[in-house]
Amino acid sequence: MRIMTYAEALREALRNEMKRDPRVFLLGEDIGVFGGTFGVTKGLLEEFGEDRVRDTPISETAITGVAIGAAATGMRPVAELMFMDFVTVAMDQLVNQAAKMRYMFGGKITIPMVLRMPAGAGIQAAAQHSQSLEAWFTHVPGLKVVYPSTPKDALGLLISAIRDDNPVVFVEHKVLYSMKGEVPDTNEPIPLGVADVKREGEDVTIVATGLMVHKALKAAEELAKEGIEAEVIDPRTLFPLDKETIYSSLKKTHRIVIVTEEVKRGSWAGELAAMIAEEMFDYLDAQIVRVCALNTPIPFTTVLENVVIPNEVDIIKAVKSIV
Amino acid sequence: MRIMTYAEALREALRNEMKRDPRVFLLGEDIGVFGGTFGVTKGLLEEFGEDRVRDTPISETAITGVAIGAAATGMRPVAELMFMDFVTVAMDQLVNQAAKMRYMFGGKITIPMVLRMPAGAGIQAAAQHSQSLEAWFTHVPGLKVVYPSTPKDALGLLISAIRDDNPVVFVEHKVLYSMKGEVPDTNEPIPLGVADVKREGEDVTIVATGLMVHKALKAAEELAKEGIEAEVIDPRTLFPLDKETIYSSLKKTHRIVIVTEEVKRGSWAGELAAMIAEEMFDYLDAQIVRVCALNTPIPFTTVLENVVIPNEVDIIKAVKSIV
Amino acid sequence: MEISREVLLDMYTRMVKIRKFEERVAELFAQGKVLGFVHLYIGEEAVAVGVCENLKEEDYITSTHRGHGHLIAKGGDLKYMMAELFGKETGYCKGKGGSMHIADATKGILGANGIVGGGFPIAAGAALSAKMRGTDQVAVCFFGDGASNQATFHEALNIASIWKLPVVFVCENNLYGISMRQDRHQAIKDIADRAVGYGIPGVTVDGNDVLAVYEVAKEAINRARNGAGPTLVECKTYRYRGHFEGDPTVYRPKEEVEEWLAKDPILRLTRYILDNDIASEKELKDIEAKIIEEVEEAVKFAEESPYPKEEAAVEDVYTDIVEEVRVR
Amino acid sequence: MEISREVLLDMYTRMVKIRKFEERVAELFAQGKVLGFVHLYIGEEAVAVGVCENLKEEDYITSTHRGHGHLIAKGGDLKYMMAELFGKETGYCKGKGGSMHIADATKGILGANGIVGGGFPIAAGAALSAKMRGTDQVAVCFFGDGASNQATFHEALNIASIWKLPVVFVCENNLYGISMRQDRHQAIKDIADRAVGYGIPGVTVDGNDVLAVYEVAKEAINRARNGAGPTLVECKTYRYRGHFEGDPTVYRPKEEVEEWLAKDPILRLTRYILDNDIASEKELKDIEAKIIEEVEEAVKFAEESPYPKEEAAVEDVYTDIVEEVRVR
Ligand SMILES: Cc1ncc(C[n+]2csc(CCOP(=O)(O)OP(=O)(O)O)c2C)c(N)n1
Ligand SMILES: Cc1ncc(C[n+]2csc(CCOP(=O)(O)OP(=O)(O)O)c2C)c(N)n1
Ligand SMILES: [Mg+2]
Ligand SMILES: [Mg+2]
Repeated sequence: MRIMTYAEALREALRNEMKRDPRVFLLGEDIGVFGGTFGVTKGLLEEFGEDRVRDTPISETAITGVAIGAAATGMRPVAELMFMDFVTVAMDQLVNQAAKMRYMFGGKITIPMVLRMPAGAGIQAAAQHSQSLEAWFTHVPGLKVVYPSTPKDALGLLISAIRDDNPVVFVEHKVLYSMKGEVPDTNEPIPLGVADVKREGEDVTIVATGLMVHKALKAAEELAKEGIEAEVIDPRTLFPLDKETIYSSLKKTHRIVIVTEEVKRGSWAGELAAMIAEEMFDYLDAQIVRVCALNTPIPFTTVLENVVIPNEVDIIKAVKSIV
Repeated sequence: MRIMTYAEALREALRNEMKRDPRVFLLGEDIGVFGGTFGVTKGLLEEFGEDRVRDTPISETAITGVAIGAAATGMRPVAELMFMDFVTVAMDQLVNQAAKMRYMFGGKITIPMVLRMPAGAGIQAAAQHSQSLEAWFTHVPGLKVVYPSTPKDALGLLISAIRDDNPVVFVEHKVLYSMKGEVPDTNEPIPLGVADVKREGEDVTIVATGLMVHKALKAAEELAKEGIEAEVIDPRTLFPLDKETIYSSLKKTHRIVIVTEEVKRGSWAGELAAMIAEEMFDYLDAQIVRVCALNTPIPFTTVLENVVIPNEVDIIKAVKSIV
Repeated sequence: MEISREVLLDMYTRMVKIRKFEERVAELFAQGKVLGFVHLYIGEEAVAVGVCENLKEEDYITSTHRGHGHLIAKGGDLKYMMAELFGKETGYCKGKGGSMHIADATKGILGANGIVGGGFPIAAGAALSAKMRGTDQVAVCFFGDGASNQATFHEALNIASIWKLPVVFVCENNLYGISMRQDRHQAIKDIADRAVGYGIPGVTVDGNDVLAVYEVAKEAINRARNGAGPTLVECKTYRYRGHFEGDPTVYRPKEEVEEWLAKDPILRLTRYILDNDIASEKELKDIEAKIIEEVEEAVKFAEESPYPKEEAAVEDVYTDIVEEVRVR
Repeated sequence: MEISREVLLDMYTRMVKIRKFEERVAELFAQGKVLGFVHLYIGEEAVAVGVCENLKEEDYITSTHRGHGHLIAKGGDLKYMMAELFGKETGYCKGKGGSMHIADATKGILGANGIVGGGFPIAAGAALSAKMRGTDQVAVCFFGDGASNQATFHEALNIASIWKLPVVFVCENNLYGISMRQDRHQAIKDIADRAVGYGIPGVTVDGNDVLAVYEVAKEAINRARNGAGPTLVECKTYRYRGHFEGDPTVYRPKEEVEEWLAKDPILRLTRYILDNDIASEKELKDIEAKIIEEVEEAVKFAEESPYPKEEAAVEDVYTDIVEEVRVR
């Protein structure tokens, strides 16, 4: 076992794949000399050179589209958007081109690319640098959506994402970059579509993503003190989704709380709730509770940001409302 | 009562507001000389002149952003995107600027603009001209989302959207443009946030949007022959949402089917299901069933397009699965 | 300018093939056999052909909503094209794409595109890929005058210029983006002038003169292949038909249309070939006859092909996931 | 060039105000009192001031992530600015926006912007609005060299050019977009050259010479006001500090920084004023002293102001809808 930060684990995955496969290369804003705004690509320029670690102009549409064109013709690009919020200027290339090309062209082309993007609030970066937009991408057939919550998962999932033959949106949480954690000694891929039970419990199922996994775990510890044992599941990939793991937990607990940092309205958390309400209705003993961000843009100042983003207290409250 | 097509009703709303308020103007691709790809703006150039009916270059980002700038400074623009799919190239202006400016600026600015966009499949326009992306917008605090299903609603809701002081995404279904229907003699606004019960029934609630309202009504007629009385509700605005009307129907029927043309995964239909699973769980006698498009891009050829898009048979089947 | 007989006749063949194919598509659309939106290339044949004549099979192109001409010029097979337009299983995209999405990756055709300007960065990406893989492949990005105002134009030309990518941006300036005349949609006359903003060469050429297009494209493609970076080539041309089939083109003055009809690119090449004794009238007629046959074979192929099965709807979204199909 | 004493001293005042404000913000950021991302304008004061000196209160500007300078130049109030940076209720945005989103609609300031290039079309829209409403208002869009590669640059300049909108696009070419030197992010030297692509005038000016900026901006703004349409003005300048506070700027050679420090815009204006006997050293010192006082008042105001109440989180999303707040 090694100890690594989430950022280091991501870097290790990039390095591993770049060494293994000459078709893998990186592009993005300030990922070279600067090492990435959150330091993920630090040192990779020195190690792999300018050809494979490409600083780009501030042109997210071009970054995404260039990755698509390269992916369609034999390369395996990993592109970085500096903040997830900036995907708004690249949506056409991602949604109408990358996601649909294979289908529109009758399955005769593959687009093996990864688009990395830091999501989430918590650093007073305000409304245009703090969003959690993953729900949009799960709504787009053709895209896979990955969202690791630990260094170990970051490493293993990014390796799998790079080896995947489909366009993958790889969501990272900016507050997690500095989080340390244990990572296996060998760089093994973690398959997409396999959830991880981060904590076992019988009384209630909590599904959480990204930073919220950690808040859910903390809440679970608190709840345990009161005799409520929560099972905490991190789906790790939002699509493909490991329904089985969630559903079998639900068969045991009959209660579920879904915790994400998204704006509640229209969230992926809602999609999961809807799936459960359709497919697992008979197992439910209580309403499905979502704990999400308020339905507002992310405000700047700490006191407001804190109230908009859910925390342990909210999770505990939600669990107690149904247990 | 007058008989109008959906397209004519929209035009009547535009004309009404342009006459009433000199700040209202139109911009978009080929809306002038050409009259709009679906003919909605036909004749308005002649009536109101080039200044207020502005043909633009093929620059959706600029169209949206110019509307924002104009709205922030005293005008009330109504912009048209030729197809909803093209909003992908304008997402930043819509999501990060229009929707958030009021909040980011502490409530000291208003952005009274409407962005019209034709959604939906059914004319073999394939994957980049047939999408139903309304879920994305309901996930964005700051936007209102309107989706009329009849000429009457089109007229009344567009008037309200134009008079609204917030940015409104106004979704139109391209197959409905030629649909005729009764329209009141006076051009009255229909308030945003008020659902319409298109058919009353006691056995099951069907919530449907856009073209699907008509398919749901047909399905309801079929079901009635078998003694099943479905209540068909058209929310008309996806946000703000008239939960009361839906919920009180549910209190009567205890069963709900949600029908939209969206890709099922990540749909607005899912958000509605999630809300109900959270807030109305105790009233539910059966699982919440969604009838949506398959989780694929929209295929070109008719036989495939027909299977991807839901129809009456699917709705009937869904209702029967829970009644 | 010394263009071989072989090249001249090859260009003639491709141009006539485009024309005949498109004329037939117009009929078939009117009959309801060709589905969806159809944008025909008639009148602009010299552009696609003059450019693609300089490309190798492994070179790349990105195409547009008006893509049939590019596909044929780059070696697309009429049978699979026509079958696709009919929405048949045997079509290039198994009936899932239609006119706006025909692609043939085996011939470097990275697809028609329903999004105006969608191809710019994709072409740059293919060029980057060629460069990184150390091949001498080149990418050509076709686009319209209207598309030159799209965001992607700017970002892609900029990135291609700084990385000296082997890509040629070919503007088909047919004077209109749907109903918008060029002088209403931009304040410049020559789109090639925009090259200045990226420090790359910009050339404007008579797009109805296939020999001129051929020469200009040759130089630009050679530059790209030799590592000297991108070029912006503007070809002035005109579309004969409506923007899409069904468009009554109320926005174009009759005289303008007539003026351009007189500059027909196929007529001009025909005259050149005959005047310079490169081939006889009979030889050209024979070529045309064979093409008509090929087009009819394509129609027959399309007519006789089956529609896809419903299950196909959920295939090809991912390489490894198939969603459940609908059971009715 | 005949610039009045009044204008000169006003420009001096505003430039020093920006400098002092920013220096204080740097300290307060280091102390953890100013939150979030902070991009300082130090070194670039001549641009905002030289331009805005030509604007009336009712004219519009769109600003950027590096917006404090624009705001101060356009008449923003230091108190509300500082309070906003602290995240206080009394800030321009009630603490909801922060440095990247400060706005003051009453002074035509349509907001700083966290999205690079986000302001281009908004400025064009404000200009269109002015034109349609028949006022003589002008809009100025500030943006960086890095932003000149964004999609929005292209679409907005094009639409402004065809509609002859009263807008001036002012590029602050400070040689870098974060770590990307201009010669790595575009293949041109003068961004003003891009004006060619839109058929509008493009002018490059020494952005550290406020008199030169003032003159060039005056002409461009007059053109806009008189209905002659947009101008692209490029001001060559340099930022002294890191891209944001906390950036160690490893990517810039020390000599380059020193070279630019020697061209300090405030120093140059000071020298000009003194050399031409426009004001005495004492007078300038007095101005500076008053500014320092104003800045300190702003800090005090910010320090003493309350943070917003939690309920405020759900206000101001819509004009007419308030979502439920969280109860903990
Ligand atoms: C992003 C986007 N906006 C608008 C359209 C609708 N549209 C399709 S073709 C076209 C005109 C294109 O003009 P031009 O680029 O000159 O090509 P031409 O049709 O003249 O060949 C438009 C506006 C689209 N498909 N995509
Ligand atoms: C669309 C978008 N992409 C990237 C960023 C991140 N970013 C913020 S400032 C900046 C550099 C901007 O450079 P320039 O336009 O030259 O302005 P300067 O910072 O030099 O004043 C970048 C890349 C952003 N905020 N928005
Ligand atoms: Mg054109
Ligand atoms: Mg810069």
